[in-house]
Amino acid sequence: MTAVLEKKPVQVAPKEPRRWKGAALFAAVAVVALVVMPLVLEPFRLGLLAKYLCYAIVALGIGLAWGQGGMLTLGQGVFFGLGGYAMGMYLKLNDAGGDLPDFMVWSGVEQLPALWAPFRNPVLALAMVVLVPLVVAALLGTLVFRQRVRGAYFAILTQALAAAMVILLVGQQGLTGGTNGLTNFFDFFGNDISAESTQRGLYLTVAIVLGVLYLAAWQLVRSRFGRLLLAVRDGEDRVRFLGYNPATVKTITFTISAVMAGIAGALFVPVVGIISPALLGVVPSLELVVAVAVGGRFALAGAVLGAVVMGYAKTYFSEELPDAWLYLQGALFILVMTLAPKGIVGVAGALRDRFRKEAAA
Amino acid sequence: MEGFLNQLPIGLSIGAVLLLIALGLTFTFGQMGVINMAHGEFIMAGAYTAFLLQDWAGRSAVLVALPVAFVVAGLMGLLLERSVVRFFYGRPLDTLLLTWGVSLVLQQLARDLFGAPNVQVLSPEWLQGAVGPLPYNRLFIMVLAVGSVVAIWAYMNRSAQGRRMQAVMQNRQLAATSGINTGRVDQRTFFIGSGLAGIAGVGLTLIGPVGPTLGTYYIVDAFLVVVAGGLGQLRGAVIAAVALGLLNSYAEFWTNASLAKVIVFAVIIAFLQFRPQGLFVLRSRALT
Amino acid sequence: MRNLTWRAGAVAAVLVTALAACGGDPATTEGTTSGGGGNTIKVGLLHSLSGTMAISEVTVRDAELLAIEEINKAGGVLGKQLEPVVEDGASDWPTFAEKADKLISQDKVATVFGGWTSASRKAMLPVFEKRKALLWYPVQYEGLESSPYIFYTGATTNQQIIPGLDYLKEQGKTKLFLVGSDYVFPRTANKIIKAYAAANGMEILGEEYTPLGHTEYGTLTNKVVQAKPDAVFNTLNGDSNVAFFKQLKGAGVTAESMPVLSVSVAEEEVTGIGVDNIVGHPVAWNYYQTTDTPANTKFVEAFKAKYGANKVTSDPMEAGYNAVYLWAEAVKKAGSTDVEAVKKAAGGIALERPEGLVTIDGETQHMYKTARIGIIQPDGLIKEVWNSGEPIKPDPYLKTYPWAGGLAS
Amino acid sequence: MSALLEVRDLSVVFDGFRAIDGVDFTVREGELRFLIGPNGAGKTTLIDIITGLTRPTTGTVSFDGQSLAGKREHERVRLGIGRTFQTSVVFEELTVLENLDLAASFRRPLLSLLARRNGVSETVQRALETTGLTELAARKAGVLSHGQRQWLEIGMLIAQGPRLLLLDEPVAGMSGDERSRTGELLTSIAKDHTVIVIEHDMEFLRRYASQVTVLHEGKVLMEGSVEEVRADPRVQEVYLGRAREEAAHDVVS
Repeated sequence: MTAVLEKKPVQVAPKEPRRWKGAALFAAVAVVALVVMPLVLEPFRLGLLAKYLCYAIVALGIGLAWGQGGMLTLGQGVFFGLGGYAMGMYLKLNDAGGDLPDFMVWSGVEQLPALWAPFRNPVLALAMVVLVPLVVAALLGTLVFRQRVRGAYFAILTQALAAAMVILLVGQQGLTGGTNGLTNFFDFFGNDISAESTQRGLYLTVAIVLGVLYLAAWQLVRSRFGRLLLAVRDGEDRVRFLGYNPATVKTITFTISAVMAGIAGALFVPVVGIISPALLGVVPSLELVVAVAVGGRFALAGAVLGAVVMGYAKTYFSEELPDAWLYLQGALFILVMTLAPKGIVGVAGALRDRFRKEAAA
Repeated sequence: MEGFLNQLPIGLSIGAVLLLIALGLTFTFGQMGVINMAHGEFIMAGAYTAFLLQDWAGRSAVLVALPVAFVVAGLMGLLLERSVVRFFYGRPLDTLLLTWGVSLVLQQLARDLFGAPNVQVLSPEWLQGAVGPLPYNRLFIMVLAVGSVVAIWAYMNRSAQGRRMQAVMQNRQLAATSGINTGRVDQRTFFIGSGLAGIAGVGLTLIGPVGPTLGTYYIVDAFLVVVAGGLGQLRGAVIAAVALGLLNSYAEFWTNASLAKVIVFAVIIAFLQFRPQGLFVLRSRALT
Repeated sequence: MRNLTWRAGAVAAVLVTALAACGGDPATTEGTTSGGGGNTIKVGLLHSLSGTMAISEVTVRDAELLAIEEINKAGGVLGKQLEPVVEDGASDWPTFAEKADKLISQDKVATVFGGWTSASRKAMLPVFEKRKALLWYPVQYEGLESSPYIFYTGATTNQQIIPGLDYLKEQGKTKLFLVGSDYVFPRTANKIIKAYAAANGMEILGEEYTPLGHTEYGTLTNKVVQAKPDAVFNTLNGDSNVAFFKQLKGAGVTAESMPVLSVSVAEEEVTGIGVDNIVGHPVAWNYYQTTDTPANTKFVEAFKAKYGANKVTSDPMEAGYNAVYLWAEAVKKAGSTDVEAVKKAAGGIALERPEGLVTIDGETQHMYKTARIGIIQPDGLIKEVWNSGEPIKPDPYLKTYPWAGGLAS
Repeated sequence: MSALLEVRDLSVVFDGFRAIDGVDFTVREGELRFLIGPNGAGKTTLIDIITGLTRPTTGTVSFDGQSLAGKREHERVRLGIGRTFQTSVVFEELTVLENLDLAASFRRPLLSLLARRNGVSETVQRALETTGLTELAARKAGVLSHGQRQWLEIGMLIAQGPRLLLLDEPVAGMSGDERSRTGELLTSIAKDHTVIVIEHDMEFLRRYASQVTVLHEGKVLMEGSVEEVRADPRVQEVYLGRAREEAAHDVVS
């Protein structure tokens, strides 16, 4: 017996009045991000915002994998790094012309390593930004999820992966620039990378990419696949008895989130001007998860919001009260986890429901 | 050849360090599903206890500090359990993030209390020297690890409290319905698990730095031991720690320290392909 | 329901505080005193105040603040007081770049004193070059760099590594084992050491690197002991030194049997390592707390008066302290804080500093510095046992050393 | 009719304990088979083995002439073996409709799942009607009562369109009224499906069962009609006495 695909116009679910509101909100945020912010913020602050939005792209992926799929990935920095290094390698080679990149010279490397060769080609390099995280995540996901490594085990494994990745990158100085990472870029596809116009263009690119990825993720969540993902999160073993292989569902989702992180990393490099192992270790990876939790892990908007809010808070406090930042970050985190596990979005939703109830009474 | 042979006791002693830092975790993780990222900071608390006790105990502070650190770290653990963690049972991933917040606060607290630089903890004179390639202070850590394991084993299998702990670990609901106060057992487990971190901290003052970031150096390794050994499994933790210690020792001997770490990680991933739940698994019919 | 309100309130309160605080900042810093105008001159101090590097960098900031205070007390620069703007690099290289940009473009500081690790300097370098702003970098480093917008007040390799090797050679230590943290400085330093050894008939028995923050030195100790070198050349960084020396001592290695020459262990690290574990081992720097100059007596006194009698002074702190004075001197000479004018004026400036005479080499923007080898004493201080006799001309690319031909290509 | 499910010489050992000990068991196409036995007899374990949750130590299970060895849970579902669980597991965050839709969609290619659900498929509609959950379709499954959850599970099972249905104590914990509704549901399903049901309740058995297999201590004690089983002294000894107490206990709790 095959499923009957014929669609009947039975309206079982009530109409969703919030749908157009959501669209309106999205449009409003888009206008603010694309029009208002570039006008209001000075270049330096706009650059910072671009950086937060890069993090927001990673957070979006974490929201998908963790919030929707229950996979707490503590190693998103790895994929962020893979994307970032792919971009960084291209920029380095581009700046060097036909020569070796500067760090290779002082690391005593005499010939361009084979690993670097494909990154001479900008198209290939951009493809790598997506492909490398995709392949690594798909491979890791297949290995790990097939064997039903999950929950805390998965979290710890991804954390160890981040730690191992840092060690590997740092240890291969001639190949990766070591602890220093890749920095000191000049040209970005024909533009002076530090020029204001380039940076503004980059900001707009980041904002648009985030918007597009957000819509894509939203579509995914709303789709049957999204429902299936929730089902896997809440009862992986039960899903098997519905005839699905949860490992496939998880691998696909994990891979999507990894690709998002990779894209974010690639955008981050020209925006901030550096990619280094310090950006993809255990702590930055965890900080992003924290941001997602603070924003609200069960809603995609929460993940994005959390990344921007936490990014801003970090900049602000490190400028004004550097000593208090760790306390505040820790305390905020304990508070959110204990009192508002659904984050800012959850609190906002609860308050809204409450006002409505009061208004109705 | 001599170098090669020397690596054997060195590997065992690395295993002892791993065991010591992971022992407490395997219980809080195994029994309560709490991934305590602040475990590293409890280790740090143990190390600072030894530092503070030097003032009146002098160079033998390490010995005096063992019981004190056990209690200090244990009480910190108990406080953590009572104040927040107990609301999170059954949500391991949430406890991970929660306790990470706690660990940040504790690190900063240590920085404010003791200053950012490392502090000096001198090892006792009677720990100077070595048998072959194995320094006394490493031997001391091995003794500490073995002692902790034996004590825990005896507690779990020879005392009524320990048996209750095992009962809760195997089937919480059943234990609760058969009249065990699981809350009390949880508190005790957390106290002991954290206390063991304190003891580890004292031991580590002999071979490593004592500063606010001490905990962060050990926490990832500790979790890897727990994962490889299986949750709440004393046998598993011992075997995993020793195996990883030896692996690390020989991998570093033949390659270098950076590569050794990567190799250890790769081996663990490969190992989990065969044993996704670690070496030893508690059976249960529950469906998730 | 009440419960919900309470929870929501608590979380909202924290968030709102955070957000409200953030909302206020972007515009406020704008339009106030820029580097040159007004009654004060803003200078930026950019070091890690949090994270793993805070241990070292906070003390450098303290020394720089002390210099600023002293200069202000003496009437300031060009009749204006210096106003420090302190930022936290948070031990994170991109943060250094971000904060450097903030100091330059937002706070409009006249110059920045900052950095410690090579990685932080490399991350800041493009910012300073593109914004044409000045950075004073106060730590010994691996050389092979000469940015027109950076002044290097710490030693380059020919003022620390090479003198260290000269000393070992003099002592008859010809078989060396190299141990370092896995990053740029140790790798470059070891390349130089190997070239030096090849040219001077010394033998390198082994070269090992460990990840930053590594604390397990059992295996490495075994490798060192098995190789039986005359001496170890140690470029480990930070906490790793603590673990390394403790475990080396445990294995029975003493300063007599196998001296370990360190280039990243200064007075402040000695306590953390434990005097016991490192006493008698040599270190190579350009300055010690015990260096006998009138300027140093004054510096140590002032530092202890300001920060506490139990505080020690060290080479990077002194280099940071110098940096402020050297910049101030250049500004006075130029009669302006304008970056290009200051750069032009800086060449040839010579001051008697705590470490002795320091002269700015206009060409490389490095300093002439006297190399000093010291031995760690039981009281935790370092006693000088050897020095280069006169300030060594900085040679970041080792052009004047024929054996180093292939290194800087 | 041919055998749809054939279990041959099956054993499974947990840490030295033989939970299933040499079981032979055949179910023909279209049959409604009840599986009874005291606690620990191996009923659920048997179902777990058939559905792939537990791996047998020895013996074979074949479905429609095909060996199931090495097949994973979801692969068995794809062959047409569906099951419910003793304690029902439905997806509380999803609506009743979404639960059913998910169950009905597993044969679609994965890529087509990326589209949104558009309307309600006939399969799902039928499952809603069969289980009487139409009214609740838009509700989250989390708000359902115990009985409603069990029905939803059965509905999901129907929506899967399996050839063999394995129900693990579908009426446990239900009220009398709910039981009879479930019974009717079962009989209607059994009309065009092959069904195996684990159940203790003799009252329930007498009303709906055709063929009964009694398990005891991992072995098949006997097989036959309800009357034959009830008449057998061995069954009375090992099972019925205890089952009455348990059934009574079930109703109370």
